[in-house]
Amino acid sequence: MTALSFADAMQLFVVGLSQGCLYSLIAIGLVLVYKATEQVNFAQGEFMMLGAFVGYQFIVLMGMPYWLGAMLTLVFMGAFGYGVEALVVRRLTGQPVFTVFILTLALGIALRAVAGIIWGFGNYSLPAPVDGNLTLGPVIISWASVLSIVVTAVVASALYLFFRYARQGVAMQALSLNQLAAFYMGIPVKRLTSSIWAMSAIFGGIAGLLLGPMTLVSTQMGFIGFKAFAGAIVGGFGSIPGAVIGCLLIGVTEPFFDIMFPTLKGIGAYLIMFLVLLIRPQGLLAQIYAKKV
Amino acid sequence: EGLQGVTDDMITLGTYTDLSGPLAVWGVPEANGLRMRVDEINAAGGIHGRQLEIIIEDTQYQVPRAIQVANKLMRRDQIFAMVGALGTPMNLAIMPQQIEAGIPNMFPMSAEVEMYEPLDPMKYAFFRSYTDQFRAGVAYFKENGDFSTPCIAQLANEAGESMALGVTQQLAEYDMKVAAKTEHSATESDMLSSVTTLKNAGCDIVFLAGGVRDTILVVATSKKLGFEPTFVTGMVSYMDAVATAADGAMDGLYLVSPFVFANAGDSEGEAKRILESYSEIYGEKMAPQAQLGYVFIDLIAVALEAAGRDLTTEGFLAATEAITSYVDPIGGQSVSFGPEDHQGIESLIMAKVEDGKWTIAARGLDY
Amino acid sequence: MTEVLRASNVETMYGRVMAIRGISLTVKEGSVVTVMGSNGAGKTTILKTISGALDPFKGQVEFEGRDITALDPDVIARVGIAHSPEGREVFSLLSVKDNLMMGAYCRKDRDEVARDLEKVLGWFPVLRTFLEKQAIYLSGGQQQMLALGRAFMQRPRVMLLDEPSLGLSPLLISEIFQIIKRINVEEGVTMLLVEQNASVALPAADFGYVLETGRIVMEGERDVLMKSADIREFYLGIKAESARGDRRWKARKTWR
Amino acid sequence: MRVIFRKSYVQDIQLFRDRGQAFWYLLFAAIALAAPLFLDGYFLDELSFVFIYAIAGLGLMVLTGFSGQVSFGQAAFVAIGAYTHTILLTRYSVPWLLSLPIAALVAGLVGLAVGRICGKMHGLYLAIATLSIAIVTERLIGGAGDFTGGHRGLSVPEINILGLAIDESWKVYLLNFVIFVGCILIVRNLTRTRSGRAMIAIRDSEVSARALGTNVAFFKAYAFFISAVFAGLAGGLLAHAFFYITPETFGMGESIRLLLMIVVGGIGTIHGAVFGAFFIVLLPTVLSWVKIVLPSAVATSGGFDSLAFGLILLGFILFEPDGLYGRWTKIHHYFNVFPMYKKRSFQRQKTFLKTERLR
Amino acid sequence: MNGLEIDNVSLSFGGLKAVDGLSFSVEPGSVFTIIGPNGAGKSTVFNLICRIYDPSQGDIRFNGKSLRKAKSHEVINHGIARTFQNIELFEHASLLDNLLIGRIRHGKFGPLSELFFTRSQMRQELAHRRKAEEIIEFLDLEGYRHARVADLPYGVRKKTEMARALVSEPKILLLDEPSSGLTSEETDDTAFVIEDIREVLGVTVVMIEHDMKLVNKVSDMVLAINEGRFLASGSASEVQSDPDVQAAYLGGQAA
Ligand SMILES: Nc1ncnc2c1ncn2[C@@H]1O[C@H](COP(=O)(O)OP(=O)(O)OP(=O)(O)O)[C@@H](O)[C@H]1O
Ligand SMILES: Nc1ncnc2c1ncn2[C@@H]1O[C@H](COP(=O)(O)OP(=O)(O)OP(=O)(O)O)[C@@H](O)[C@H]1O
Ligand SMILES: CC(C)C[C@H](N)C(=O)O
Ligand SMILES: [Mg+2]
Ligand SMILES: [Mg+2]
Repeated sequence: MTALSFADAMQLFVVGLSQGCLYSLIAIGLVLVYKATEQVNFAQGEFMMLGAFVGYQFIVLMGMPYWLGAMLTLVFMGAFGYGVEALVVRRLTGQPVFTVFILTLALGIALRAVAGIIWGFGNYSLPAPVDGNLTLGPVIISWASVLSIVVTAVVASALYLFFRYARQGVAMQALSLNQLAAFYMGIPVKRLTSSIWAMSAIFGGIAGLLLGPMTLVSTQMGFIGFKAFAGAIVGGFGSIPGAVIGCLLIGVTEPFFDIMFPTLKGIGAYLIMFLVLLIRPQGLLAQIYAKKV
Repeated sequence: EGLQGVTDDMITLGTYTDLSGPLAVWGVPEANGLRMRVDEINAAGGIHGRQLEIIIEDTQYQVPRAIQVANKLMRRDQIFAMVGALGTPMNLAIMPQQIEAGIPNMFPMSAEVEMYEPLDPMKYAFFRSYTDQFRAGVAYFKENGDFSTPCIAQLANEAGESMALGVTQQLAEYDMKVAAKTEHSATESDMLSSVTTLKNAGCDIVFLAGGVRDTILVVATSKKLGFEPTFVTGMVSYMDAVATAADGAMDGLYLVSPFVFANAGDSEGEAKRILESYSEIYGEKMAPQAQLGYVFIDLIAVALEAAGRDLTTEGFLAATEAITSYVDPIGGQSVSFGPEDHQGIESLIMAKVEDGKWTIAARGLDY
Repeated sequence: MTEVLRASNVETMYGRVMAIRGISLTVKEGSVVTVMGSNGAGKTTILKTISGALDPFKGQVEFEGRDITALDPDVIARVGIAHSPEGREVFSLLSVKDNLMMGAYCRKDRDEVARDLEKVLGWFPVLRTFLEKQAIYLSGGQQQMLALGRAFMQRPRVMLLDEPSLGLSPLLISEIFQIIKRINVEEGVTMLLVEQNASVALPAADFGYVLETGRIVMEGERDVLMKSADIREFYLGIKAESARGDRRWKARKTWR
Repeated sequence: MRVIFRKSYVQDIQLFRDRGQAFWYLLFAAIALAAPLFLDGYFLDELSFVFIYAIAGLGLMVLTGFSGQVSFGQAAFVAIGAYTHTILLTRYSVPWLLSLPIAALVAGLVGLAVGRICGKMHGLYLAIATLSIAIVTERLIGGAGDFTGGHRGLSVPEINILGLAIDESWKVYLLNFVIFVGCILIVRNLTRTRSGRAMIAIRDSEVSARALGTNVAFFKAYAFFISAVFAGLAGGLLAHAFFYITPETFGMGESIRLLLMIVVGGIGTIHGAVFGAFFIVLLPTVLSWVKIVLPSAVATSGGFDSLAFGLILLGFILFEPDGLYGRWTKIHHYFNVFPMYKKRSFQRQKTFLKTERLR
Repeated sequence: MNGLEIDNVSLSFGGLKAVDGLSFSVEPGSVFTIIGPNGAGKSTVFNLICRIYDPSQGDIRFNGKSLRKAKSHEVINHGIARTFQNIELFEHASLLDNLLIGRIRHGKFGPLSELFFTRSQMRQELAHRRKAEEIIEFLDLEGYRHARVADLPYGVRKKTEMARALVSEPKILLLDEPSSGLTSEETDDTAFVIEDIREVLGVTVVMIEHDMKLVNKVSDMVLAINEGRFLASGSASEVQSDPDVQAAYLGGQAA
């Protein structure tokens, strides 16, 4: 291995950052649902895939202007997320966690198949929201990547504030802690839960629209969701800042790991996660607390 | 007590392929091609008064599922022969018992050398091996233009490994070594680190021993960084989606393949008819994988035709072995078998992306 | 006085187990009603059925003449029934303050909410010192105060209190019942109270029911109940020492 | 309805609840042993798969169902078993009867190490950590070159026990069945002894488990060990059923399939693992029958199988979260009390979610 | 010295001193009661004894042996069993299984004899079962033997916890509010039970309790604490007549 030049290192860092941001967007979707319901949506990667395909439908197949198509995609995703909660997930409230794991895994399998049946199992290209590259000295980064960094920053801070200060945000946490008590308080639990799934699907959609142009749209693209999982876990599952920190950590270290072990690309994220968990079994910003007895 | 899969008016064939997994890009068009030729033959009255039937099962590119569906095809559906079964690991797992059960393995959708070696009366392969393909690719560039710093970007699976093996073997002929090698998994979404490794190694030719998506990503990422070595990929990427990907970034990508991807626009006669009628039936362009499926059945039909009405497995296999001057009606490659040679296409081609389309840069590659 | 709450002939099942069997009770506006009964009698089940956490298999629950049977618990809460559940059920990882504010989730009158918050903190000064502490780390009794305060923050028409005195110190128990009485009198909140500790609950109540294995076996005005020998012995713990002596020996309840 | 009068404590501990139950189980066993007489090779092979998957499922049940540790990486242990067994057989000519237990033990020891390392992780953290172990294992086996056959894999020799070739479906079937029954007995024994109870204790409340003297870390690791031994055993048998193994064979998909299996079967019960194995293995077969009656456009569309699989799973979990075994007990109850059956006995009460973030 | 000794123990959570230089000792064979207002640190003392928390200072000894080095799962091997204020049962298991889990400290880890269920294993299981049945009878839990614990009413769950602690055959039993959630009749029963625990089973009892009637009936020694510090100790009546205790805890009306 030849030594890495500073320019290359910067390039890797910047791209790692934007990659980390994409992981974060998916992870935020996961964490949102978890924060509000303690359910884990293993189909979040597939939500992202669906978002990319719906965008492909509107923008490429139906030829809509990009931003109109993108907006419609997000509207669709919102409705989809809402519907999935209201019609499917809700029926399992109160069941043990892995039952819900399995439900969403099954949902993911079904979604992949549905997308394949509708759009085909190939690889399709989706236009990027913005074209061109930004050149900062030796570092080249596409405007699309810059956009994904900006979007992630905005989304993450908005959500952080929402959960911290908004009445609904606190209520969502309350209902994840004790749903029955939340009901007793008159909190519209069902509507809030569905809304949170809608929000999470929308973020999945955003991630799909951003990732689609970079990797091609295909039924398999959802598997990247597992890396987002790794990121969210590293940060401490359930914390929005944690998810972002974890995903950035993974996004940024991964390329350097790959450079060091060029024949092991693809497992760096998991090794990094494993290492972090060895040291901090609950992730960086722990979301698991000791029970008082 | 008749022959398995053959009745007075029906011959049952089977295949397992990937209809919804990572290689569904191959499996779905293949299945269509297989079906199209079967329907054509049946519409034309079948073969010696027998209709053809093909049962297609989905493996999702998972070995355990493949084993199960193959078991079903062989034992429940009682197929006469397996045609175009997709996937190296699946074929490797299933072939032994399939052959033991007396079911020929015809033209698997895998270019692994084990598909025809060691020689076995029951197995016939269409493609030359991945290893040979890449050896020929290396030889081609050694002869036309030369290179000094060869590198490999390999997909972490068995096909990738075989392709990479071809590269190292052929390089050894020239006393050369691979300058850098990266290996990635199939679900990667970013190849920057691999590309940086290759770039830092100063590669002037990169052999992409891999699949579809990773090929696109490596080439596109390199373009963006202004790293432009010669890229050579394998037959797995031979499809439109690769040529048109990333707004022209694929232009200049080379590909070694045993088969030719024909376009309706450039074809004439029978080939044109097939390509157009496929588009009519399936509402999309006939992908090369569909062309392969079509040709597989066509070959089977030739053999069945030659084997006569009194069909036996031996007769069928002997008739296949006797095929020597078959010309692929779509791509035009010639296919021949012989007692010592159960592998169909000898000659390899070098394809190249130009203006977002696959063109043929050279024919008759070898090493 | 009019009836605010009426349950008629309610039966509730847990899977194959029928926990309450045809219960009817009425709660008059502005009164304090208590339900007594031994372990597993079904008291908690009644409250949960009223507040919608359990669906009755049969029967009807009405609030001010409106049928609220089997509505979602949040709808019932917004109608004006607050439930302070058994086992406290605080929002463990939220701060004490957020817990209290969740009680006021559906209220729009910010000023009133602030005033009520002050009131609650006045009743339970400990809560004020722990305002930013996560509820899980309160002691058992402190959590109980929090649960009560939170229910009050809803400003309900009717409060369903499931064992409000559980785990509280004697000092606080007497205070709690004073507070309950005060809320009842000053704020006009009707109370349906389930309590093991009948010796404090019954005197604070206007009317009482006695529940045994899912059935109501006795009901009456406070004064009537206070005089009943069985109630005195089994719930108020007032008895001639000699009747039980110091060995285990169980008297027979006459209503069985 | 049959009422059981318990006359001695032994009744609660012994293998079968009563004579009737013993009769039924033994009858099933007898039918299963006689199956080669009336089933063709296809079904025997399918049933072999059922037994092998059930063995792996039993292991996962011990880990996830009993000790409450969710593992998304069980296929890694299956892979380790399969590879160890194959390599021992082909490269070191170890006799089959020795090689299989060694393979199981090797998998078990790796499991023990994993359990030890992951002892502090819970729920989702553990799930994703084990998932990553599976991903890494797959890659490492693939990258280990000639020793493991790399990504190209290894071919697996026929079973040969002390010179006796197990070369036909019915022989393989019987062998798998016998091992399967052995495994069930072992897990059953685990459930009725101290270690099994310790695992259940850990699952439900670690604080109490500790207060009662359970060494939580030890029993967590022990659960991993047992479950990996079963996975390794299943791996060894599976290698023969696959004839050829590649690292991809034991990828993430396999791990998830195993997990799906025990949940569909009914989490936390031995029956669940077995029922789940039947479900997962036989579903494709059933689907292919269904396809015969469907319009060919639907049946032949790519993705039909996955869609059907996904939807059936979805439906299952939605309508019977207790799994097949849960449904079975209900049907059983229905017939037991038949004339007196009341619909309300199965009325599902509302359930509510409560945080599991407190440990 | 025999019995349980708490020696100048302190613990704080953040800035809050939950236990502050507390000392007391429990005579073997007695019933020792801790009272104090809510949040006084009573449960925390139990948690310290059971090694859930590590004291910042001081020592805890049982029968002369320091517990400070013990892991939390080893405490019971000294013969110390407890119940929890908020009930920590194994919710998805039956009552009987809960009790059998309580027997975990009796029996060694023998993987082979367990997995093959040898005869000696069978004998062991039967012994556990007999002990469990003894306690079930002792606490009148016969009717619930096979019920899933999650489905039991509060009071029965409370008793189940006590039973689970008792089957482990402890030398000393820590009860955190045993009578909470019980009717006065049931509280009376609890008093008898506690007496029996001491007399029949010979177990020392340390309990936290708010019901003064129960305290009066069974305690040999009462300790009152407030804000983690010693307030008063002595016989039940002595402590109750202490003005500090009255002000902080009883509110002037000794029950
Ligand atoms: N989830 C459940 N599943 C099955 N049975 C239950 C469930 N919850 C309660 N029960 C049963 O219903 C009956 C009534 O229980 P409930 O909790 O209403 O009693 P309670 O009067 O509140 O008792 P306590 O004073 O102990 O709280 C009991 O016999 C109990 O066993
Ligand atoms: N893990 C913890 N983290 C922070 N504070 C704690 C923790 N455990 C207890 N506390 C605090 O320590 C004090 C003592 O709590 P403890 O539970 O010992 O009270 P208690 O005497 O048992 O009261 P109660 O009778 O209400 O149960 C309380 O103020 C409580 O808020
Ligand atoms: C042609 C391709 C679909 C073959 C596949 N990569 C395999 O050999 O497994
Ligand atoms: Mg109750
Ligand atoms: Mg306490």
